[in-house]
Amino acid sequence: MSGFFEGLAQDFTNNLIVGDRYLLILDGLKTTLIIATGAAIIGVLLGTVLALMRLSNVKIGNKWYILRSLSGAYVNVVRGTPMVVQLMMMYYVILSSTSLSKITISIISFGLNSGAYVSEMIRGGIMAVDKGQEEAGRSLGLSRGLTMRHIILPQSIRIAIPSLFNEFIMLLKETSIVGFIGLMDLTKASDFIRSRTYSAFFPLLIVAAIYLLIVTVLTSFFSKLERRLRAGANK
Amino acid sequence: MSGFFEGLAQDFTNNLIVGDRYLLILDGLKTTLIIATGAAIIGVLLGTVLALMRLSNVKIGNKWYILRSLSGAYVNVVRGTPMVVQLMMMYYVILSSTSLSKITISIISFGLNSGAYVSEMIRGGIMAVDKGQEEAGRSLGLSRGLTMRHIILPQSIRIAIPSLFNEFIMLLKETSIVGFIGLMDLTKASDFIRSRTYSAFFPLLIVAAIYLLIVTVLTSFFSKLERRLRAGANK
Amino acid sequence: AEKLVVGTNAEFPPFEYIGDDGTIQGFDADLIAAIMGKIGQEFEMNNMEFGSLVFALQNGQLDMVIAGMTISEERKQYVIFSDPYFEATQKILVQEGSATKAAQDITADMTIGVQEGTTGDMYATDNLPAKVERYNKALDAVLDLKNGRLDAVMVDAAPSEYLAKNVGGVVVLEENLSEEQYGIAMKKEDTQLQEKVNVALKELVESGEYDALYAKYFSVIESEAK
Amino acid sequence: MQTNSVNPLIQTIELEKDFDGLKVLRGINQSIRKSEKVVVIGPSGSGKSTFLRCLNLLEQPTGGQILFEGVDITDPKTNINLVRRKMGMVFQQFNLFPHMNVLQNMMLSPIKLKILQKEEAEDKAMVLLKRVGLEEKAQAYPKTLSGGQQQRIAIIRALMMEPDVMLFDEPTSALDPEMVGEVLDVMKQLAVGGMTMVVVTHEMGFAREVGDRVLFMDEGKIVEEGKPLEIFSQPKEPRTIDFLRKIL
Amino acid sequence: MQTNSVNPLIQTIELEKDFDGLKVLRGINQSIRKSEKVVVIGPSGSGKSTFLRCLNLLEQPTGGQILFEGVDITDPKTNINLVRRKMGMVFQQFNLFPHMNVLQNMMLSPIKLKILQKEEAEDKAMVLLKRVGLEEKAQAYPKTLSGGQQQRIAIIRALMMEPDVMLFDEPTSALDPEMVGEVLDVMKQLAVGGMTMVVVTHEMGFAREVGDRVLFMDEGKIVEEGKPLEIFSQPKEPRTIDFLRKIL
Ligand SMILES: Nc1ncnc2c1ncn2[C@@H]1O[C@H](COP(=O)(O)OP(=O)(O)OP(=O)(O)O)[C@@H](O)[C@H]1O
Ligand SMILES: Nc1ncnc2c1ncn2[C@@H]1O[C@H](COP(=O)(O)OP(=O)(O)OP(=O)(O)O)[C@@H](O)[C@H]1O
Ligand SMILES: [Mg+2]
Ligand SMILES: [Mg+2]
Repeated sequence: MSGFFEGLAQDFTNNLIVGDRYLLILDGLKTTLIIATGAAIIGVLLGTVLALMRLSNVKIGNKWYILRSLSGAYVNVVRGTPMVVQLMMMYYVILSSTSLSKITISIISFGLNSGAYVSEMIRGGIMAVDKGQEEAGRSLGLSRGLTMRHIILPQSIRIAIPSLFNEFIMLLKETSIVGFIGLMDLTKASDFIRSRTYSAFFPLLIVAAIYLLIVTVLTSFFSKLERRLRAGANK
Repeated sequence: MSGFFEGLAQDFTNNLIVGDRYLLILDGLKTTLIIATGAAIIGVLLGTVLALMRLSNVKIGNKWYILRSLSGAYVNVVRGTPMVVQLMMMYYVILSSTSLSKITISIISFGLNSGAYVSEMIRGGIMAVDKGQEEAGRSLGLSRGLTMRHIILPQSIRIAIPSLFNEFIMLLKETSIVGFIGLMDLTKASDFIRSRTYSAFFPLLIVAAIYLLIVTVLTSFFSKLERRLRAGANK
Repeated sequence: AEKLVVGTNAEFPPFEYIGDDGTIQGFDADLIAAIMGKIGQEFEMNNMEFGSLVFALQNGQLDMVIAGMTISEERKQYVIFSDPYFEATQKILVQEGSATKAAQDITADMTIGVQEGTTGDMYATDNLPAKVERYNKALDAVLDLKNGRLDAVMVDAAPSEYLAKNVGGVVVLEENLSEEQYGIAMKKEDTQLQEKVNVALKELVESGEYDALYAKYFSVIESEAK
Repeated sequence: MQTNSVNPLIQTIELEKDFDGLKVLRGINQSIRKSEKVVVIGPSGSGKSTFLRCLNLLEQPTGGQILFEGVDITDPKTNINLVRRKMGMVFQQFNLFPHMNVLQNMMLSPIKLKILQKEEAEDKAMVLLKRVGLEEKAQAYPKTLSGGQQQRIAIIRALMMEPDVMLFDEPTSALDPEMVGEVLDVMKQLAVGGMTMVVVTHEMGFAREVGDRVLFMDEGKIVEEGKPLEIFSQPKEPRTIDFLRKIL
Repeated sequence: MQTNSVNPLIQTIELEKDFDGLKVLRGINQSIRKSEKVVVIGPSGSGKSTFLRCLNLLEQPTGGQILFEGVDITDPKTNINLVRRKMGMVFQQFNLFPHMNVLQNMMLSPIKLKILQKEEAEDKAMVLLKRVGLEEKAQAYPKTLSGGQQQRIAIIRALMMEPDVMLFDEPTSALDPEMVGEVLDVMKQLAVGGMTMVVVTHEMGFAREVGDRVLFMDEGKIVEEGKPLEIFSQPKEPRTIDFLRKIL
């Protein structure tokens, strides 16, 4: 038993302390958080635009048909291909002749990906708002645009918030594939330590624990926030 | 213009025809499909068990508390860590001393991962069934178990089916990271072709198109199936 | 007897790479096949990241590793090696026309690419001032060099020549940065296997089969490099 | 305030129900005789549904006792599934099983509980369907039926178990006005047949015509009770007077 | 069948509405005078709501014309937003905006359409709130109000726009019975004030007391119309007789 703990202490020293390897883990964590946050911001902005493009139709006729189908096609292509493939496409083909850093390219790739998913969430939120709300707005003489802005959108974003929070958590985990383009994020840091210390268990365990911790903290933080928002909505 | 098309034809020949490289793509595709399908089967079985464990409480008291919290902990750990980390943990640590093939290990890893997500879908389905259904069943004298089996579960699976279909599509895309353990799936096949032909665009394009095709076909097939099921439910 | 599992990282041409038929080919692959033939041992190959090979050997996932792996004191703490089968050195690649002509021209504001866990990685990390970026395969580093994302790449001599020739736009600097020897790695306790491998290696060299292999994979490069 | 009666089928003694500190029932003492028709009225939130749901233990009481045919059913040792068979319940929202057709809805419980063979159950279901004029809907799915038809099916689904008492929780308030009549007709038919009934309803006509006794509930208590005519024409309690003024 | 009238405020001419081939309105010819109170009754699915919703173009008619103050509002060139301001609508489900408090609900439209300044709007809202006895709810959010309170707010929210006609679609049928009275009281008050009203309702008492004219709809047509007393005591059409027998 004490041998086990000694072994663990030994592992801890070898894998984290020697050569200041814990710094690598911290650096990797920073990279992971930067990519996820940057991508989430792009995702929400792009997603909102895509959702409005997608709904920019219904009664106006064919004029908006192009916007609508562009948005639809974008969402289908992004959701129809794996993130790894999109990332490599960005890195090796589309942005290969730019001088953008790997982090920037990752933020862009994940942001463009996330936007497609976010647009579906916001669209879902808009459609989940009771039909009667729009009718009430319109029958007070408000235009389509004013009704959307003041009545539908505020309610739909509140509806979409739980999925948006969840999307951020998914994003955080999904960034773990940036190692494919040689970027040193949290996951890749464990890879690196493994290549030096020739042990896999401890680095993986540490990294998994860090992800788990972040996700758990975020989940409980988000659910508190959600509860507060909901309470606010009903005053 | 004609130069562009000639270039494309040239690319096509170089990347796919020379050395029968399209066979690599087909092999990779097969691997991808086998992993996704195997994992989906494990996922649904495990997910149902986890969901029932998670709900095996409510009124029976503390007796089932262990099952409940085991299931909860499992779901949280799996959903709190990236799939890549889970896959490496399985391959390099947990199953490293077995003689299981990489494909088998991938199926197991993705199945265990998917089970956690599926359990939340089935649990959601169960909770989405109107409370009145259980009350009606119980007030006819049926036991908890009979009510669950004949009244709640059939309805909740029908409710969960769209998300289950979606989970399969997610799974299919997510298997694209098995290259991390050196398994040659569809995505990795494009990587190999790149190592041979030193061009990234064409192999990535082909592979992305194949994913997109499969996802599109599956989506439309699933939505047809769903419509038929829904029609059946309302006869 | 049971099949042995031989690990490699098929991203290191011409020592090992995935052939058009999806199997692992290259100098190492042919060499290990010849050795196994001599000792009458069945085997299969397992392809994984270079950085994980030594670890997987220790772990029991692999029985041997042949991957253009340099015999180093550090690795010897964990595994044993066969007699050396190849003389190697580290080389620096740069873009054609680059001002960098030798290792001493590399400065702290440069970025150098390496393949993770290789001796090039160790050397660059320990001896060069530049920021090190680690790739799963040398090819990706060379492609990034070509695209201007890196200032230099450090890889073993034979693969650098091979990649420079195939990728284009990059050149290998003259300077040899180390003297290294490749060996076949085995588990610490497998000294009997080590013995057999060494005997087989010696036979292959003496019979001229080794030279034939060498010629098959390196004559072209040698002649062009000269 | 308690009704004296011979042979109570159901008796509640100081029945109480808290929802996390919210006192919804505050000591209900009632005896319901065999064949009696009791109508419960009262403002929204007064605890009418909760009272009814306690009777067949869809809600677990937090105080007091419920005797059914002399047995204390709040005792943890009672087999509540057996008790519930003898108490049919009809809900405001019908609660038919949407994935089963009408016959399957009716036959599920008797067959799964091994009370009837499949053929017996089917024969019995057809007899009941004929009685409410819905025999041609035997194979129909709930979604295809009007609210009034669904509620009639829900009633005879409960009758399949041959209950000793039927509990109704606002059975007509989810219905379009034109369909109220057809459901009340079935309930009257049942009343004439001698069924013991406890009915929460706002249908004052029904209460007057069929009820033996009306209970007026407010804030978790039975505030006033009596024959329908007494309650409706000469209510005594100010709260009853106020409620009836609003509703009539 | 058409009412002859001077000065019709609203006139429909052969008004038709199809939903993908389902003929819901089959040619409605009606004139509604200023200050007239018209009550629409009829079985479920007969097209009452659709008729009402066509009047303010929440549904686009598929045939015929609607003249409002002499202008054909089915003409694509009419600014429908301007027309809707003059037609207040009250829904069965209240449809208050849940993310705004009562004052914000009432002030949104007048302010965003730049009809009133913020202060004017607030003053006007407070006057209306006082009139329906809800001034202390000005800061409350809809979820905290009873159904009856919500519906009263919905009515005065529409009044903020000073409409020329008010359309009511079963305004009391989502309410608990005790709350029906308070909403009907507000509507009567409005009627006394001379508002033109078109009301779909099952409240026959209200129809009798307030209605100038009752329209009985069935299968997309006005089958019978007349003074409330005529229709309720001497209906002529078999379908009317049948419907009233069920509902009364
Ligand atoms: N499951 C529950 N959890 C918490 N509170 C509840 C629950 N069920 C009912 N209540 C509360 O108990 C009180 C009484 O509810 P109940 O449904 O018995 O009233 P009711 O008289 O049937 O009213 P209604 O006429 O609206 O049906 C209400 O305040 C209600 O909010
Ligand atoms: N948006 C719609 N799309 C298709 N059909 C519709 C739509 N709205 C109404 N209908 C159909 O039109 C018919 C008339 O509906 P409407 O709501 O006008 O009836 P109603 O008289 O108001 O009934 P109720 O008393 O139930 O409110 C019904 O058969 C209904 O199913
Ligand atoms: Mg109730
Ligand atoms: Mg209607």
